[in-house]
Amino acid sequence: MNLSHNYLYAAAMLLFCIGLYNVIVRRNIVKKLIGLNIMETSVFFFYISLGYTRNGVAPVAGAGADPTRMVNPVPQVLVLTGIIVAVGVTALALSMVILLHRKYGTLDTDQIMRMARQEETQAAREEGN
Amino acid sequence: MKRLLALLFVAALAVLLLFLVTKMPSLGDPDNPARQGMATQYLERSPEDTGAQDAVTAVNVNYRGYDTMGKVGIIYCALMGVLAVLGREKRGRIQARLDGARVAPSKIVEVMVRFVIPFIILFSAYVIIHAEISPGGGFQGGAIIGASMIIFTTIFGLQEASRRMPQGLRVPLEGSAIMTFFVLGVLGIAGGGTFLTYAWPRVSTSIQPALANWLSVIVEMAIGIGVGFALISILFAMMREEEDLEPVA
Amino acid sequence: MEPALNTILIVLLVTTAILATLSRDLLAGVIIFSVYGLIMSLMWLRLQAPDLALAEAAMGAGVTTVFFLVTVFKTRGRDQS
Amino acid sequence: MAIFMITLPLLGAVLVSIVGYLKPHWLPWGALVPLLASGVLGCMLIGRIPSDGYISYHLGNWSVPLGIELRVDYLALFLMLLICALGLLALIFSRRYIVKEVSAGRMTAYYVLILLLSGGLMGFVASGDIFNLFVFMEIVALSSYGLVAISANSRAVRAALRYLLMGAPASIIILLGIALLYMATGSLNMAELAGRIGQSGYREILIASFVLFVVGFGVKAALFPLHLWLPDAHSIAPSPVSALLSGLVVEVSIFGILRIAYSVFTPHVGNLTSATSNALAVLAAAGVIFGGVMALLQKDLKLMLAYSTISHVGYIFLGLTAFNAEGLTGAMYHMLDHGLAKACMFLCAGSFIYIKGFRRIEDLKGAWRQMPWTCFAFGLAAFSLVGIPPTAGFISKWYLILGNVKAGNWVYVVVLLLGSLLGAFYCFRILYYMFFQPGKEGAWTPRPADVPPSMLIPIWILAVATVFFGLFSGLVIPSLLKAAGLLI
Repeated sequence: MNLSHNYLYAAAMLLFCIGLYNVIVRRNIVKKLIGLNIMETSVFFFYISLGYTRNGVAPVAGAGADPTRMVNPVPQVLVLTGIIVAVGVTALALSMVILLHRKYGTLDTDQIMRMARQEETQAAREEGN
Repeated sequence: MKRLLALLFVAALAVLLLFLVTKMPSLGDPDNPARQGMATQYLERSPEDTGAQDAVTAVNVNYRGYDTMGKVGIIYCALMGVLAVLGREKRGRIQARLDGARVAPSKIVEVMVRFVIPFIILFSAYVIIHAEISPGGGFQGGAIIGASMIIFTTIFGLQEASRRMPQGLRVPLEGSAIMTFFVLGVLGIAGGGTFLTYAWPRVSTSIQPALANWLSVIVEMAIGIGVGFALISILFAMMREEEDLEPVA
Repeated sequence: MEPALNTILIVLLVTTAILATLSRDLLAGVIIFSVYGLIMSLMWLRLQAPDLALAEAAMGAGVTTVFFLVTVFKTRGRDQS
Repeated sequence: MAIFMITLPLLGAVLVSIVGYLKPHWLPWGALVPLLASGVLGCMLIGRIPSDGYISYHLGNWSVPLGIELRVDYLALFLMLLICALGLLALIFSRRYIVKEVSAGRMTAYYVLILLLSGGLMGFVASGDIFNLFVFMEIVALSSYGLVAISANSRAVRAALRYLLMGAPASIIILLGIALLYMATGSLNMAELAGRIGQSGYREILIASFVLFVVGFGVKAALFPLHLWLPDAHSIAPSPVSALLSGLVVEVSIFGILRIAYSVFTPHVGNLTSATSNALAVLAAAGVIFGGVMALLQKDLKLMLAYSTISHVGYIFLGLTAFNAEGLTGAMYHMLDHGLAKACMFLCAGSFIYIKGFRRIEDLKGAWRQMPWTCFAFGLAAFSLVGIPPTAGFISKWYLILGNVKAGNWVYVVVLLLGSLLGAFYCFRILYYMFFQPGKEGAWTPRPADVPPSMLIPIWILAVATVFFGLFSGLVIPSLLKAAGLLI
């Protein structure tokens, strides 16, 4: 069957779903971000397995490697971009996490929302006076 | 409840995606549409066109160099975003320590780190410059440069590290990659091509390919420096203790 | 390419991906995540993508983990005090 | 030349960061230069594009499947000029305003991010390569996350984190869509893709990829059920940033869908896209009504404007899903109109914050006594947003309705009219408060004491532009119609 033959694709999709579940469900922001990174790497994994050719060799010429046997270099280039994006987004998000923790002293999204709501009602009351 | 809903949603998505997998072209087949077309052209032409043995580097720096400029822009954007959130430090040394993670470095560790760091930097230089022939490239090398400085910072502290790499040094180097790309792009136009053609104006066509090769090595080095220093600056901003940078209103 | 080894790697990947967010301790989660990144880079090496294996080992598993660790340490110190 | 329009702001961003280190008080002026330069270049490009086609620019002199192609047609150039103009006006407005919301240590980052945002937007619009589209989309996304968080108070960072936690998965979804597209066709260039999609045998994969694109860009463009991040992010960001986010980023994300739907998955491919486009139209209509109702319920001025953006995103989508030249023209013209009007209104909201420091709608009662110029500009922009005849909003809504009538979608015509009615309610409520209600005792000085000219001028340029493009729509509409006709 095709599914067992395309098992690398299937694995990538499975990891994608695990990552997405973590992003949706986890309340801790750092865990959400770990889930986000898992999602990202799973898509990269998908790209790379899509570039693979059976009995392929790395796309490095020299030493008489045969171009027809090399794996596809294009997905690899695209994934490099993806890795950069992943690092950038993670760094930005973590800096926000650090700042939020300074203000609220917690990493839990529910708690942060609760404290934020309290803050807002208080502000509204002050404005009303 | 929310968990259950999410689980159901994700499970449904997984079933859909797995169904999609059964419809995909089979894994590793050389006749896949993705393997045809530009991929084969890249593999066959890249050594003559660009002089780079590594097709990934060739595509990355040469054929799709504009994308790479975008990538450098992304890292720069991330750096600026971090600085927008946490604020750039005041000039001079940064006072900071890692909360709760203070390890008193022993003499052995210090000596070892001093000993190892030059080799790490040497390795990153190898990864960058040798990218044409072997796996590697500016981004990987830049990350390794960043990693060496991260080791230095964790052992000797942020104050010492920021003395070695003051802000005045980091600010221009973070953007060096974009500037190099721009300069080379203009050079390409002057040399008779379009933006990001690796060419030099008014040289004979016989040495143009070798020149292109050298220019792409320069690009890789600029990427390495730019990415490395951007990562270091991000790390400094994240490790730094808070300053009162509250806005006025 | 022997599918057996790949299968083992995939099982490891899925396990680490699930474990990374299960543990209460964030530090453990981050370390498991970095192990996940390293296994991923091994997998890519087996799929003949050495450039990316290097990039993932340096960027994904290295630099990202350091950022995570800095965050975890910075936020942990405050919780206790 | 188009390439310099894109790269000059990127280079400028780097140079401005150095300027910010050496001479911080030159920042507001230095940041203007790159955008001004690319605006001039854009104006020079106007005559050079053949009226029935596009300029194609091959980067690095590589022919199409190998290298990246820039593809600037009239639709793209139109948006690029809008980006330059709005970016410039927001920067001019920022010079006095931004010290209120951003601390000195973040000033460099602010200007650099605005430049990166404009450069990224222009690169996004001009790109003819689907992966290049993704790269520039990420530049836009990262800089907008940073800009939302720039005031660094807890509300702003919360909004930005929420934006990021929805935007980043959306980017990943788009990346997956690109992977599927590449898997099925083996190409990344848009023109080549359009040819290959028709021949590809992997139908399911293509459909899945189109759905992924729509979901991903739908999050970025705040399509109705995916809009959750927008109200917070757009209302809490500093006002010039809100103007750019609402007036440009959302529009350009819709342009992304337009590119994918029309240039890659051309309508000729048959019913590949018709099912998804029907679903899209339903969501868009829901968004029009939902955004309008929510805007009516808000007490906070900027929050109301943000919800109104959701409603207008729905309008633009309804133009796209009509699948004819009129609808597409209406959508593009509505991008212009909404960009100008919404930017103007956000800048006006910024002026109120600058003078009084509040943002509640009720407090605006009797505001025109003290701030007549701001209030009149706000009124003009509100007219355009509602679609009162001499303004650009009327023209764009006219074409939107025309397109939907031609397509026979009478339900959506009703929705469009209903949305305008809601728009009239929430806009005129504010105007009524401003002009006809007495203010609280001592809330406003009896004599005009408006914001400084460096803030008034951008506001008025935008307000006059909405009227100008309403009166002289003949300048733009024919070339838009032609370009749209080529895509259909």
